[in-house]
Parts: sequence; C-alpha cells; structure tokens
Amino acid sequence: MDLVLSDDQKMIREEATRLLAERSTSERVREVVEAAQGVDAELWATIAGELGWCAMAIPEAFGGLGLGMTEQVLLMEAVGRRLAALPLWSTSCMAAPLIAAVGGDTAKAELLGRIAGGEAATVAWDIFAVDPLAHIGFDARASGDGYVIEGRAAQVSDLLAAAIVLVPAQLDGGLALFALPAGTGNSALLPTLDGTRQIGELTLDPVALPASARVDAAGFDAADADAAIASAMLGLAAEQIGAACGVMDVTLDYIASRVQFGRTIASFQAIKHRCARLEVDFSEARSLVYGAAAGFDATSPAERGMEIAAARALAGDLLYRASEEAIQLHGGVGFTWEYDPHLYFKRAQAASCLLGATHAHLGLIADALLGAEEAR
Amino acid sequence: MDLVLSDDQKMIREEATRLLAERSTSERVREVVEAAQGVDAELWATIAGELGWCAMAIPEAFGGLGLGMTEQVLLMEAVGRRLAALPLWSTSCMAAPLIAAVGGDTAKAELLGRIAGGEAATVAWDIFAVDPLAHIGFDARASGDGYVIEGRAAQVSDLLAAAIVLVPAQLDGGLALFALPAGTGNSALLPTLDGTRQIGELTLDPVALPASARVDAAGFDAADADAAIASAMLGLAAEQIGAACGVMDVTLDYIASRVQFGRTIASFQAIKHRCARLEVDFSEARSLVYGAAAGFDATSPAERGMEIAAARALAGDLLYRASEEAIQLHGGVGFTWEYDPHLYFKRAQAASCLLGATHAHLGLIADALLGAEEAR
Amino acid sequence: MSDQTTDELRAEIRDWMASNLTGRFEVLRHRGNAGDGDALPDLRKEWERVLAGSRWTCPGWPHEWGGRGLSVAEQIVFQEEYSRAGGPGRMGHIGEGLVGPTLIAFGTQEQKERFLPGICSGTEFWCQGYSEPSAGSDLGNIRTRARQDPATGDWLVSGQKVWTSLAHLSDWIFVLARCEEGSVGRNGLIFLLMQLDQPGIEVQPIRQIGGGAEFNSVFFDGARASAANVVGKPGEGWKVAMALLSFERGISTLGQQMGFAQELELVCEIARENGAAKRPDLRQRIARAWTGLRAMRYLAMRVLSDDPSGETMRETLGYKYHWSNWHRDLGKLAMDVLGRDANVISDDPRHERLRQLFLFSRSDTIYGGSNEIQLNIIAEQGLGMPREPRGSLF
Amino acid sequence: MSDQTTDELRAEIRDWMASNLTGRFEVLRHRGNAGDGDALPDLRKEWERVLAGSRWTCPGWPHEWGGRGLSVAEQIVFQEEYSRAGGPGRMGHIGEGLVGPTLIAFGTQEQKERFLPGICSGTEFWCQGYSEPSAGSDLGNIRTRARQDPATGDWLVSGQKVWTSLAHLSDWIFVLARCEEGSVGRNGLIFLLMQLDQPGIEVQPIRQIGGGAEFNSVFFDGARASAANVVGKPGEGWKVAMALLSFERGISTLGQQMGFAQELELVCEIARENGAAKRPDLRQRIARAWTGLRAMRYLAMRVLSDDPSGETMRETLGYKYHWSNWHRDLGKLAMDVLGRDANVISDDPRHERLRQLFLFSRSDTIYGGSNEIQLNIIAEQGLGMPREPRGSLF
Repeated sequence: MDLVLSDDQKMIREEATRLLAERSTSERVREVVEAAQGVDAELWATIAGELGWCAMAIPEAFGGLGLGMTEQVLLMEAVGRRLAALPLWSTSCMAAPLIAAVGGDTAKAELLGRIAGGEAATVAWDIFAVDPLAHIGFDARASGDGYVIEGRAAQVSDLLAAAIVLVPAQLDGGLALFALPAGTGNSALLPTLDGTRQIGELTLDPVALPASARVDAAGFDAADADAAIASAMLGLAAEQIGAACGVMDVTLDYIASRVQFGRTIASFQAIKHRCARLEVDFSEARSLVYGAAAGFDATSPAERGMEIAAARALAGDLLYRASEEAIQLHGGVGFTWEYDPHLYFKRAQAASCLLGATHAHLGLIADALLGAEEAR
Repeated sequence: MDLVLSDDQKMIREEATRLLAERSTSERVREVVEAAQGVDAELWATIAGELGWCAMAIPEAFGGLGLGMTEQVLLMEAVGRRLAALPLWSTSCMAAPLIAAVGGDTAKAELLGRIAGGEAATVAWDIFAVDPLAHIGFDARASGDGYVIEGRAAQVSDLLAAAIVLVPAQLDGGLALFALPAGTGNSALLPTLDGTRQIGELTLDPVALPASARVDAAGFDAADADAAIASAMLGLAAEQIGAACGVMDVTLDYIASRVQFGRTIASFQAIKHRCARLEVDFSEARSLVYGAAAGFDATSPAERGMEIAAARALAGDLLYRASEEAIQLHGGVGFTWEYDPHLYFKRAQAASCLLGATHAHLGLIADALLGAEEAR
Repeated sequence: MSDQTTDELRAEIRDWMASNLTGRFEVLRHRGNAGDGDALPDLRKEWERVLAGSRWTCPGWPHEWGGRGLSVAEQIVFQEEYSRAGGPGRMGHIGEGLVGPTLIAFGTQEQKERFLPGICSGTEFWCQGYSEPSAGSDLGNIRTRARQDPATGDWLVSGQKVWTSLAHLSDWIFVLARCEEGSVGRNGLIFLLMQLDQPGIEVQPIRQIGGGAEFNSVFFDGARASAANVVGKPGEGWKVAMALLSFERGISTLGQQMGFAQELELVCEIARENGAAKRPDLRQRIARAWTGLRAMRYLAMRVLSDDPSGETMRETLGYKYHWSNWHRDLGKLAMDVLGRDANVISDDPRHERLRQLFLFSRSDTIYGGSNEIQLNIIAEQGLGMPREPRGSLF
Repeated sequence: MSDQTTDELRAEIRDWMASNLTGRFEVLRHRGNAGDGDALPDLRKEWERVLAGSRWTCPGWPHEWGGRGLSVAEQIVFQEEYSRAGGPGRMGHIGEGLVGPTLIAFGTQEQKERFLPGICSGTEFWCQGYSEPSAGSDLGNIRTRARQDPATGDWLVSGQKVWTSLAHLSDWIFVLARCEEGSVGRNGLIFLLMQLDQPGIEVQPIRQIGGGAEFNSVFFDGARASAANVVGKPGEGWKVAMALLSFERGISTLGQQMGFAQELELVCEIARENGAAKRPDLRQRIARAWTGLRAMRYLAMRVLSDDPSGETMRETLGYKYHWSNWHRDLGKLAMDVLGRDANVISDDPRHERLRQLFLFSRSDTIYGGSNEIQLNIIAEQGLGMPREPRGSLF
C-alpha cells in the first residue's frame, strides 16, 4: 500500500484547494449562512457542472473518471477546509456509492450518469446512526405496475438541493431503494445552528411511484450497502479533518500577530504546546483517513469498518477540539460573529453526531475486538 | 454548615503533619517498602498506642474522644501526604465505624475500647467494590454454642497487622459480623506493587467460633452499614488528596531548582499551566472531601453517598494525574528508584480501584440522577 | 445554609417571587441571562423597579444607602431563591454589584448621594468600560486617554472600550483611562464616571456567535466627565479598578451556581426523555458535571468563608477557572445530550436555552481573565512559580 | 506490506524464527524488551550470534559490510516477523541501528573495518553516551570534556554520562564530549568511540522504578579514546550526533509497533477473561487504543515513505510524541483492565509483563526528547511558532 500521493492526486488537491480558497471565502460562507439555504448553488454549478468533481469516483462505464477513494477524500478535505456549503458529501459519498453498490444496471447507468453530469443527490436514511439502514423510516408495497411508499425521514442532508433523492424502504421483509421523481412528497427546509449544510425533512404521505423509480434489481441488505456506508463515513471524516486544518490555519495566523503583554500570543509556551498537541492529533487522524482510503478496496469489510470508524472518531473529536481552541485562542473576538472560529465551531458540533457520535464508533471497534456481548 | 476549620482542628492537622514529616520520611517509607510488610509497626505504636489517633472518632462512651469526621479526614490527609504505611484507614475508617454501626452493646464496648487503646483492626470484605458487602465471601452457620464459618477474602487491607479481624458472613439469609480471635484461620501476606499498604489473603477453611465472636446483635443489612462504607470511602479520598498534595510538593520543589536550557523547569509556561490545572483539581477534590466530612452526620444517606462518591472519584483521578505528572516533570530521574515520584505513583494506581474505580463512583451518581435502568 | 435564621428569609423571598414574577412579568422567567442579556430590556427595567419597590435591589448594601444590610449568608439565600424562581438576568447588576460597592468604599459623599439612589431605585443603569481592543486580558495596557480641561477641571476622554455589556441599554459607564501622558502599566490611570448620552460617545453593538448583541464597542472622542466624577485620585485608578473587580467575585457566585444547577437539571431531564440517559458515556459525563458542581459549591463556601488564616487563599485563586470551564463543558454536554436535536432549531424553548448555553458559555473562559491568565495567576500566586516575562517580543 | 515480493521473505523469516527460537532459546521469547532490558544477558548475546550465523543481524546494511542490503519494505517485514515470533530484545540494537549506520556514513575506512564486523557478527556490543546529569533533554549543554594528549594525539575524557542503556553489558561506548574549551551549545563537540573496559571508566547501575537496572551512570576520569576513534572532525561532533539520532527513528519503528500490537492483544485477552471487557469505559478505551495504534501504523508508513515533496515532514515531527504517549496510556489501560489483580504480584507472567509495561512506559515520554521538547519542536518547526527563549533565568 502506497501512502504517498501521486502527482495527479496532488494536482487534484491543489486545484480544489485553490478554487475553494477563491470561491468559498469567509464572506461567501457568511452569505450562505445568512441566506439560510445551507447550499452555495453557484459554487455547486461550477464544481459539479463545469469541473466534474462528482464524476471522479464514478466508474468510466457510467460516464465517470473511475478514480478512487483517495481522490474522493482529497476533495472532501478541501471542501471541509473552506466550509464550502456543497452537497458533495451527500452526492459523491452517499448517493453515488449506494447506487453503485445496490443499483440494477439500468438505474446505475441513468442515475450515475446524471450525477457524473453534475446533478446533486442524497439518501433519506438515518444520518445519525452508525448503521443508517438499520432503522428505515419508509415502508413500500407493490401496487399495480408500481409501488406505494410512505414514511418520514426527519433529517436528510441536502434534501432540497438534490435532484435525485434516494429513499430506502422496507419491502416484503427486505430492503428496496427508490429514486424519487422530482417533486415527489413533502420536503421542508429546516433551520440549523450550523448554516453550512442543508438539512431537510422528507415526508411521503403516502405516494405512488412508477416501477422505474426502483433502483435496486431485486432487494438488498445492509451488508450489500457496506461500501456505501463506509464511503459516507470516510468522506465525512475527510471533511472533518479538512475543517480542522482550516480552523487551525485561521488560529495560527491570528495568534502569530496578536500581541498581549508585549508578546505575540503564539510565543507563549502553553499556547505552543496546545497547538502542537492539536497538530499531533491532526496527523494521527489524517493518516488514518488517508490509510483507510488507500486500502479501501483491498481491506476486508470488517477491518475497513474498524479503520473508518477509527478515522471518524478521531476526525470528529479533532475538529471539535480545534474549533474550541480557536475560539479560546482568539480571546474576546473569538465569539463575535465577525471572526471565523464560530463558523467552524458550529459545523464541528453539527457534524459530530453525523453517522454516529464518537462513542458509537469506538463501540463498533470494541465490538470487533472484544465481542458484542454488551449493549452500546 | 461551616467549612472553616476550628483552631482545634487546625492543631490536630498541624501536629499530625509535623509528626509524620519527621517519622514517615522518604527513607523510612523506602525501608518499609524493602521490608515488604506494608506496615510501619513502630510508627503505628506511636500514633495509635501513644498518641491515641484511633480514639479520636470513637464515642466517649467507648473510651474515645468523640470527635467528628472532619478530624478523621484531616488525619487521613496527613497520613496520605507522607505515604505513611499505617493501618489507620482499615482501623479508623472501616473497622471502627462498622462496629459502631452494626455492633451489639457488649461487642461495641469491648472492641471499640481496644481500638481506642491502639489495637489495629480491619474488615475482610470486598475492598474493590463500591458496595463491599454485596459479595461476601464467607458463610456461617450456628453450631452448638457458637458458629462454624468458612470462606475466603482474596485481599484484605492490613490483615496481618490487625489485632481485630472483622469477618462479615452470610448467616440464615442475612448478614452477621464476627471478630476473629487471634490466630484464627490462615492469613497470608501478599507481595504488592505498592509496598505502602499491607494486603493479605484470609482463608477460613472452615473454623469454629465461640458465640462471643459475633459482633452484631441480631443480623444487619447493607443499609445498616451505610455510615461505615461512607466513612471508608471518604477516608480513602482524604488519603488520596493528601498523597496528591505530597507528590505535588515534591514536584514543585524539584522543578523550582532544576535548570534546563538555562531556565528553571518551573519557569516554562506550559509547565506552570499544567501545575495550575492540577492545583485547580486539587482544590476541587479537597473542597468536596471537606464539605462531605462537615455534612457527614447531617446529610441524608442518599445525598451523602453521592457526595462521597464524587469526592472519591475526583481524589482518585487527581492522585493518579499528580503522580504521573510528577514522574514526567522530574524527567530522567523521575523513574529511578532513588527519587520519590514512583512511590506515590504506585500508591496512586493501587488505591485507584479500592472501593471501586472512578467509573463505578460516577455510575452511582448517574444512577441517582438518571435512574439505574442501565447496568454499569 | 438551612439554618433557622435564614429559613424565614428564604420563605419571604420565595413568596415574594411567586406573587410578583407573574402576569406580564411571567415571560421574564429564565430570560436575560448570559447570551440572552439583551432580551426584553424595557420589561426587565420595569422589573427592576418592582424589585426596588419592595427593597429587593441592593439587599446587601447598608441601610443608609437604601439596602437591607443583609449578611453574606442572607445574600446567598436571596440569590438562591431569586434564581430558583427563574428571576431574570438583572439589568441593574453592574450598578448594584460593582459601582455601588466601589462608591461606598472610595466615593465622595457627593458621589454617593448623586449615584447610589438611582441604582437602588432601578432608575439608572450602568455598564463598565475596562477592556480595550489592543489590551485584551491585559488591563495594564489601557490606551484610552483622559486629558484635563484646564478651564473647567473636567476630563476629556478619547479612545475605545470594547466588550461593554449592555452599553446600548445603560445610562452611565465607568471608564478606566490613562490620565498621565507617557505612563505605563498600572500607573497614571484614572477612574471616571461618565454619562453615555452625550456628544463624543458612540455605542456600536458587537454581534456574537449566538446571533445576539449584548456587547458593544464604545467609542470616545473628546467625551466629557465632570471633575466631580473622578473616583479616587487621578493617577490611582488602578487601585479603584482592582477593588471593583474583587466585588465581582462576591455573593453572586452562589446565585450563579443555582442557575448552573437548573441547567444541569434541564440536561438530565432531556437525557431521561430522549434516551441519552441510557448511554454509558453520557451517564458518566453527567455524573462528572454533578460532581464538579458540588465541588464548586463547597469551594465557594470555603472561599466566601474568608478564613482569616489565609488557609483558603490558594483555592480561591482557582475558582474562576473551575466554574468557567465547568460551565463551558456543560454547554458541550448539553449538545451531546440533545444529539440529533442539537443542530436543528426547534420550537422547544428548552432546546434553545441549551443552544444558547453552548454558544455563550464559550465566553466564560475568556472574559474576566481568560483561562490562560487564570492559570498564570494560580501558578505564580498560588504555587509560587516564576512570573511570566512581559514585553520581550521574540 | 502484503506484496508478492515480500511474502517469500516473510515466510523465510517466520520459518527461521520457528526453527531457531526453540530449545534453550525458548525462554527468550518476549524477554529483554524495554523495562526488562537486562534480562538473561548471556543467553541473549548467544542468540545474537545465532542470528549472525544466518545473517539476520544488520539485514539493512550493504552487502560489503556483511548486510543483506534489504529495502525499507523488506526490513519492515523482518522487524514484523521477528516481533511476531516473540524475538527477544536485541542486545546488538545500538551497534546495528546507530553506530553502524553512523560509521557507514561518517566513518573512515579503518573505522569501518575495525568496528563493523564485530557488530555484524554479534561479538562486540555498544552503548551510547549522550545524556548527562545536568543536561537532561538539552544536548547542547554537554559538559563532559575531551582533552587531546599532545604526546599520542589520543583524547582523554572526563565527566559523566547517564541513562546509558546496558553499559554494564557492553564492550564499547560512543561519547559526545566538549573538545574546545569555552565552547557552548552545539559548537566544539567531538564524537568518540571508547572501549569501556579500561582504567578511568566506571559503570554504575541506576535502579529503576520497576526494580530492574538496565540503565547506568558512566563516570569518565581521564579515560582514553585513541586518535583513530574520532568520528567526523573534532569540533563537529554535533553533526554526527544528530545524524545518528535520525537513524534511531528508522525501521525499528514498525517492529516496535508489532510489539505494541501484541501488548494490546494481551490487554484484550485479559479483559475478555476477567470481565473487564464488559465495562463500557474500558471498552471505549481499548477501542481508542486500537485506533491510536492503527493511526500510528499509517503515520509510520507515511513517515517512512519519505516523500521528497516534504509533504509528510510536519507529520513526522509528531511521531515520537504520538507513540510514546500512546504506549504510556496503554500501560495505564493495562492496569485498569487488570483491576484488582494489578497491585498484587501473582504467578501469571502476563500480569507481570503488563506491570512492567505500566512502569517502564513512563520512560517513553521522557527519553529521546521528552514530551515537552517534542511539543516545542512540533510548534516551532512544524507550525512555525516562535522559538522558546533560552538562557534567561527569571
């Protein structure tokens, strides 16, 4: 396994980093937050429509570039670093891998093609669970040529931004996956503490769907979707280490120039040591994310699951601590609206329980190491 | 509730502190450790026999001074500070309160009188449990005029040093308490990592006891012994904050004189902040110990139990962290036999799980606050 | 705290709150605390006058200045019962807790007569002008200047104060300024009382991370303080300022703890409701929060006991660090207990209260001496470790 | 790590260990590691010669000096399999890992011919003379002096080294000493190779907290180093010393990790046996330990990849801090998993191994650059923060 990035990979990262530094500035992120939509639609048009970021990880057969998880992770890291309000996680790390994992041939061709072309997508599953398919809120039954489906997903990421909304539902004792045609059901935008990721509520009350809305060929189970869940979790971890990097940069810049007691804040040893400990944690989390990405296809699902849970646990904790320290080290201005730490801080809290909080990820690992006899 | 010490209380503390500084020196503690007996018998003869420390908390009716829990806590703190290898915790915080709580009049008069006179005592219960009477290792049955008792206690504090060994046993579906006559059963000294507290194994295989060996009048349950368990836990917490204070003193002295990179270690801000955080934790733990002691008789058993569990949790964690930092801040010499940090460090680890580890104490509090629906 | 003597007082306050914090004042319950300090200002000013009408403002002041002369223990009882009843954040806090005691200790007879009644009656509200943009935690670095007008003897003030709580809702401000040109550090400072509504003073709100704006920048451009409104001597402002800060660490502490206890109870309540109480990690953290709060209570009782032996001095130093970090951690715990409900703004006012706790408690470890300053003080004054060097930039 | 090319090598080592670490060598399994470094020295020296007989000492050295010229990936495989089989702590480690590479890089032809064969054959053992009592983590503060004997050109050394691992079982020591009077810091140092068994050198064991004594003080009183045994130029010893330290952070890392993994597995095993695996807090800590170990693995792979872009430089700086603190925490976790069995010395050798881990891992965060030094380096070199001032005592 090679953990050194290739020149192509470095180029992808640099391009993404440069573009987002230009387009997802502090001012722009604030505009998005004030607009309370949770999505930067213009930026999305650029990166998904013009630059084809969503095509990268989609197989060439379906109109993509067929690149791997490492490229995905580099993009997510860059997105996280600037808190870019993009439905990229929902689209590339959740919806596309889920279609690829359980979709029938026709659905794959159509939906992955649309995603590669720049349409946003999402999945209406339980985004707060380590096993987001374990408690599905939708029930479907066959009806005539099609299906009737009803239920509710309380919080769906990027719901209103998505052109493709995937809905997993219970069907005949197993799972089926549906892609909602545009305008199906009720979608409500929810106001959030973190204004940088759109959250919506989806209610199907009930609705009839044509047979063509079904994505999977003949049912699937959670194990079939393992790669999609792993991808979602790893993508989020990458986004979190990116955001941690971003807020550490902001902080290091600030304390390098801010003077107190006749010295820069950065010159105080206690501050240096706290920053250094964050840096150690950052290296640790990042190495896990990169390592898990590099081995994504080769590692067994069980071990991959442990690694990704580990990455997610470290990345979530890191981002929270880094943004908490950012506020503290900024002193008085650290909790004004005007300075950036709060943007990262709110994202940190909001992301911390996505796909399970730290205790749940460590719980998965403990189950694997020690047996699952105890309830988490 | 008055949390200011009276002049008498201050005098007790000062006398104890002065005496132990003189008699339980680093050299003396090392002699005790090397002798592998876990008890400083000479020092015990002084403080229990000559100075009557064990008499302090015993009611005047039984030959004691009738002082309160605050005095007890001050003595334990002073003992902990010098790691004095004395069976004081077993005697004054466990055995005497247990006799006082459940003993019949005759037994109280005899046994408390002997303890007030300077005889060491202990209890053969489960010293690793927050509820040391929950899993009693001994069974008794009536036999002729007396009893037959059998069973084993794997680790009994100060077992061989104690002239009075109290054995709680199951009897007729309830609990009974026996005081073993000298030489009863098999007592084996166990070698320990921490050489400053004697640990022994008691096996009764089975033995016959006269009726006079029974301490309680007519059976008791765990609730009857609540004050004794609370006293044991609070006494241990006091000993732990004392030891934390001792190892912090040792460390602050060392780093004030040790020079690195042309400065004293104590002048580095990162070091100062770490010491300051320990100091905050120390104040917190100590306040809880003093507060719980001051309210010991007035507070309801339920709330007292929570407070003492809180004190025990903080004191245990504090002592471990303080002695861990002591080694680190001493640098290379910190883990030589010659310097003192390791003595505190080993004590810290050994004491950390006595009467339950931190998680168990916090678990007690959580049960009270949130209900006990979940297993700990 | 449960002595016979205070039991009657406790009952009196409880009854009073029950019969007064009702009707149109009902909406004030639990409002106006940190993070919510600019809520319902007009109604809260009215409430101050209701308090004053029954002599519940300034109960610790001496009788001659309109107080009740309550003992420390009695003031604690007042704070506890006020908080327990959900009494709103006190608009008069700065006047009652800081300016009043400072004037009683250092003010002239004229100053006392001019200012104490307005504070006591809930008709004049105060804010504080300490922090400056370039000074941060470093009060010795004050740059706001006061120049004496030779004609009138008044002082003309120019400069900027920042983090001035509720300046936009206050009538007066006290200002620490540099009155001796070329002076540095603690020397050459002056402590002035200034009317806010005058030319040369502009108040600009600072938007906080929670969205509210209870803090302000206050800009001075030749604003005037009457010669009669200097407290202490010109040049000795530091002494007055330090004394004032020491009043801040007083009795309000235990009322604050009562508020903390309510917040913790709310966290427990929600944990029991939403199942978070079943999670072992959250159970342990909640138990730890209870532990920290109980320790805080005994710590405060030791601190307030003011043992003349100096026995508790070392522990006093750590009090601010302890409560502020405890409170900040409680905010995080509250969010983790809310879990999936933390991020989405709902109609449940309890959730919103916890969100504000989460956001606003970030300031606790920064204001009034940041964590870093507190740790320096504890290390240097408490543990006798070497002082941090000032001034050399490297 | 599981490439085809290394699979054969892996199998070869595994077989070799299986057929050689048997019989009278059986008792060496898992012995002689940190904290146990002075265990069974004679048998372990014999074991070194058995390794040498099959050319498994120095496998990363070039062929011309007796090595196998293994690639980094192959050396990792060797380390992993050696550790997996329970191979004992290497008595030859300092010679093979530090002295050898240093001589290959900086030594004269004569020095290479004199010293490399003895290392490679497991017949001459080395120890290091860096630390001094008053220098601690501060190598620039070296006070041991070397004075040239004008008659012979030899160097006469006086002073004291401390924390010298296994000096009492070694033949040679390398010494960093000050050869220019009045020089300070990194200047004026000399790097010398010295025979231990000579008049003027006295080795005194230091008893550790675990009871063992693998460290020593080494006292020099006019001890002699031949003029031929200076490495690099006199006055440039710092450069050689720093290069040598960089060799220390090499491949052995991954073998070390294999040992860590075994220790963690032992902790899990005991937790499953004694019920600790049912405690939610210990489950979380064990999972965290696994997490840290896996991160360490990828971190090391990134560090060892030595990306010429410097991409991983910042992360490299944190590696020592990460592993040493991880290992120290594992020691504590092991004790908490042992619980009531931690304090009482039992017959179970697994318990004793964990107790030694607990005690000896305290040194991990002190030696080879303490935590405090590491954090300074990470902050200054990694994050570009201002340097810590030296020298002024305040």
